[in-house]
Amino acid sequence: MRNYLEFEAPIKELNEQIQKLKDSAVKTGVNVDTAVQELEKALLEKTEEIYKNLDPWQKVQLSRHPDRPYALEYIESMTEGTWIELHGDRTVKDDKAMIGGFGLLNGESVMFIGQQKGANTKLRQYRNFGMANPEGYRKALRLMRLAEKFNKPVVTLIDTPGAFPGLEAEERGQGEAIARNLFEMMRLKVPVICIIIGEGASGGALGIGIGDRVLMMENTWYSVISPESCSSILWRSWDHKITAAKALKLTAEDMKNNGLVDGIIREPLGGAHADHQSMIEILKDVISSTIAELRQQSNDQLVKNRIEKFCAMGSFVENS
Amino acid sequence: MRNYLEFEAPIKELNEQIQKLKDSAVKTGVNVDTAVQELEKALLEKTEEIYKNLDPWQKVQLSRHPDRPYALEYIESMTEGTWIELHGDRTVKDDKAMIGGFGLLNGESVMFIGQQKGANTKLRQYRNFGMANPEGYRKALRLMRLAEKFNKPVVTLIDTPGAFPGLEAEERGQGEAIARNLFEMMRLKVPVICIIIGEGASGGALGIGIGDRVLMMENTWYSVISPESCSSILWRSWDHKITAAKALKLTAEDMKNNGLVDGIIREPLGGAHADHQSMIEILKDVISSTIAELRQQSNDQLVKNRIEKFCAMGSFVENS
Amino acid sequence: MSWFKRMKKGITTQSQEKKEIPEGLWYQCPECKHVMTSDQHAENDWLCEKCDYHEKITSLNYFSILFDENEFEEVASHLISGDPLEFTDTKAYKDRIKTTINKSGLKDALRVGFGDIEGEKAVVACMDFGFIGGSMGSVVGEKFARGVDKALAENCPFICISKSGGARMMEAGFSLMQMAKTSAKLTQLADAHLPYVSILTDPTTGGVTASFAMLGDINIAEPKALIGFAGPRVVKETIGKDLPEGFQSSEFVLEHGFLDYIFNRKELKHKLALSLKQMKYKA
Amino acid sequence: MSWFKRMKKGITTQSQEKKEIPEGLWYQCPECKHVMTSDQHAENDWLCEKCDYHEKITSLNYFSILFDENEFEEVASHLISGDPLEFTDTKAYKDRIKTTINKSGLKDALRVGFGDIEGEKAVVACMDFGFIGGSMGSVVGEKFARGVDKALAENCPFICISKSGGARMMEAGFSLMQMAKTSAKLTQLADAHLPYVSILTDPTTGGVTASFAMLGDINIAEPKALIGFAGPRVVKETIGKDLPEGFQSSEFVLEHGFLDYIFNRKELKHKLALSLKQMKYKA
Ligand SMILES: [Zn+2]
Ligand SMILES: [Zn+2]
Repeated sequence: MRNYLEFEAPIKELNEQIQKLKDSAVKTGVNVDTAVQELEKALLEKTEEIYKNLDPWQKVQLSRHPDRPYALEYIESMTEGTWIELHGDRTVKDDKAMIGGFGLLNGESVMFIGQQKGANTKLRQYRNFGMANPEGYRKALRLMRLAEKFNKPVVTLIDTPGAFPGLEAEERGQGEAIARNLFEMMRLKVPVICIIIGEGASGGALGIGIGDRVLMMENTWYSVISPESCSSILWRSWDHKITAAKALKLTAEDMKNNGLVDGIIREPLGGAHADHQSMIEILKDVISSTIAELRQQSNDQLVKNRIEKFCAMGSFVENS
Repeated sequence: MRNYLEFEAPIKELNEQIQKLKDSAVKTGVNVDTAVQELEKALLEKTEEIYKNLDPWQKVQLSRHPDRPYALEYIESMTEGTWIELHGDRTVKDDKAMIGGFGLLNGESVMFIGQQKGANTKLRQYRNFGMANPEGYRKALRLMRLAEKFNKPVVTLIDTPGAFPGLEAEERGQGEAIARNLFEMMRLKVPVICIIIGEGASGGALGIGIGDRVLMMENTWYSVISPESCSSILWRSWDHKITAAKALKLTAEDMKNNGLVDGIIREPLGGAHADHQSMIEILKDVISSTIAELRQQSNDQLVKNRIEKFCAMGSFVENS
Repeated sequence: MSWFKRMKKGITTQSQEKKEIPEGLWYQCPECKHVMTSDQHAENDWLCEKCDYHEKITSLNYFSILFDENEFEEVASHLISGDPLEFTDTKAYKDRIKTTINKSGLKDALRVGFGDIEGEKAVVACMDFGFIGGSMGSVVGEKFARGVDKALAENCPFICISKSGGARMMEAGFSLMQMAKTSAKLTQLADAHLPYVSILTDPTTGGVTASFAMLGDINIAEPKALIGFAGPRVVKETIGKDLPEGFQSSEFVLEHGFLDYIFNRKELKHKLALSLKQMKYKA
Repeated sequence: MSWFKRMKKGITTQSQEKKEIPEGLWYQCPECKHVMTSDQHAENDWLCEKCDYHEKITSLNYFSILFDENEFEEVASHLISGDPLEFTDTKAYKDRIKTTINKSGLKDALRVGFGDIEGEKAVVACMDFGFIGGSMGSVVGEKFARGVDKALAENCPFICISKSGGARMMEAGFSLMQMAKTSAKLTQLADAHLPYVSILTDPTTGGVTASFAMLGDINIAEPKALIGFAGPRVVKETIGKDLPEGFQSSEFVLEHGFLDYIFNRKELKHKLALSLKQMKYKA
């Protein structure tokens, strides 16, 4: 069963009409090909119309679409059965919200790390809704260092509503864990590619988000706070999330225009959730070509450029 | 109140006689100087006699003498008020059984790390009897790396009945924590001096025991197991601890003869516990001169030699 | 030092609890209710003379405590916030900045000074909670960066005194990336073997905790400061029950391994100077 | 492979539970009591065909599973224990060694092989529990060291399969220092960017856990193996109450962050080969 967001209602309707026609054709034997073709054309046009004009809040909703592919699906599909998940932070725990391990991408070994959301109620609990604890960030760092030892590129897939704000997370130093990652990823001597595949919420996202290339998929968001929380804090009410989504300039396009991410990865028409296979192939191509591009530089040069890139971020006035 | 071990009974007796004489002199006004002098001479001779002929089990007992100086006392005295204790493993806890921090030794900054036993019942509990948990070893490693960053020598003072064998210690990876320290201390690019100041029990001691110079104070022991545990395992009874102490070749002399430690630090007559001030001065001199000696080599050379030294340890037969 | 004393008074009188007391003359401790004159309070490094309560103070107060003779050169003092996102919530960010600058006399939430601490050069960056809750926007990040550059140029230690509610939401993505930027600058400092001491004061939360505040070669804190990533209200909502006594206090954070030591403000200067001396790199 | 099959039978029949069964022909699973022929058991990589129980096996068994065509060159096979301390407990160590060598057919508690795993060169060190409880003395340390040297010379990965009760008490200080020695060798391997995989099997405790067994670039384990530093009896005495279900099992250790994955022995060779491929350094 496909899930539809509110603004996808016209798409849902057309899809259902097409299905009904096909079902009736099976029952009655009547040829419905022409009708179906017309409806499919309408569907395409409608989809294009809707997806060309998405507002920021709609993109936020798409980033959380229940049918959207999660990190594990991308990794497993792209590496065609060669991914081996590695576990544990070597200190206290294995965090299920953060996954990682080597896999072969077109025969080349790559360290994949990502936040993982669950595909159903039970798995969502198991994955803590993609909200990592400190041990998740520490596992990620351990695996990045492992990749560095063997000179393998690191690819992180970011998809989190935030670092987990729990009691034990605070006890075990959520702040320190994220901070440490920022510091250490900055000087990781291998190519690092970070991709927002869904939600990129604040420090929880940035904690695996320091890379030579930081890319956002078309229908994702990345900011310092979610529109809902922003609304609740600045407007003191949950009702201004749409306004907040707009004000935060959190879409891929905005973030790219502000020089805060390096590129945008296009999604198939109708969004990643509507066509997993195409999305996976697009992602795979982007990662492969980006690694090849980054490998043109020495690892030392990568680190130097990475540091300089992040040091240049900011907008202020030199008031003389 | 001074504490006396069983074999120190003659010393106790003489000390008490001297005290009694002095007390009576105060009361009666009678001059007792000559008698006191004679008794003090006897005390000296008796002490020499006892301390020249200590057997391994007696040395084990001395290493645990309740009046023996502990790590903190050495560090604070040697650094004359310039020691700042640093806390925490940056992951989960601050371990009170393991202390560490920079202090100035004759004006030069040194990272001191050590297991700390408590001086009374309450403190013994607080210090967990000098038995560190994994976070203790991780704190030690963090501090060693801090010292490395600023090119400061590391001095560890070892005094532990073992790494703590508790449930949480196992959960948080006691084995991993010690193993990591062995590995990382091996390639720490600063001079590292490790000194057994009391008990050197097994992996718990070795976990801060990888150094360019590993030294044992005269009345300490260092081995893979305590004589008591060895007795209980190999003889299946606690009664053979004296035999076990002998069999284990755990004294400073034996360990030096077997090439497993680099040197012995002499103690004042009657043992470190009988004269803290002298012991502290001896230790300070040894550390100062050893640092000066190690500084003659480059840090890279130190690491190379350190690795080679430990790689050469072992005794086996090449059976052709 | 008199000018700074005046500054202090201005701040201590903002507390609501002493409205009945003649403005600027008296300080009442919010902890034990002890009353002393504002001058006494300032002389005592803004500690309650009875219970040692550490009053929140400003960057200039800290500089007066730390720098020898209170002499320092201010670094990048001319930077002020832009409005890159043309952000408006209940008020335009541009106006909010203008108003805050006028009201607080501050340019932004971080001030950077360069001077001597017990005769040794040091750069001290210090946050001001009075500027939009010590929130981190582009100016905070850039001043931090220039502070690190100054330390690199002068081959001296860098110290940052944190006091922050977290991100500057009105700078959204820019604010977030200041976490990355400040951490990036600290890698340059580390490569130069220069010590970085992070001083955490009440409160230090959010993005600051998840970046430079936790990255000190040593992290040290004032007593009873609130230190955490998520704020206590959020954590309480998450776990659905009351927080344990002392949760996220300096003492709690020390116990959990993230602080090197807690200092009394009166011993800060000397202890910091000693720590810096201990970490001075010698090839 | 027939010679090794005979070896296996020799081992499986040591279990006391199947005395009524004709010697060497049958294997009864200690977990589910299922009975199969020893040949079937060996063909099944010594797993129970019903419940997958992983029977303890020898170094030669592991080599037969891992090395292509079971071909390997043994490294430092000639080393045997000395008696540096002239140690005697209820029996002289010298005699204990002699008897154990004769009874077990093993030279010491570690065997090192060099061969191909799925076509790629590798050195595999593997412990034998049958030799004084897989205890670590000077020979174990030295063979481990020479195995690492072989890997360095061949520029290939190093794998160690641990199965140990801990220290060789009769070598006291020498035994302890093997923890340091093996760790020292692993720093050399790391400097050469050669992968080290630690495989933990039932049981892995004591000094081995506190040195090389926990130092893998990846640590992997068989299911339900006992893995810990202190033995469960000691921990139980320390805490004065019963241990939680599954304490110190592979699954427990994975949950607590110290294992990368748990493998079924039947998938070991392929998964290990893939992991090694993934970690092959390329300048
Ligand atoms: Zn007060
Ligand atoms: Zn079975």
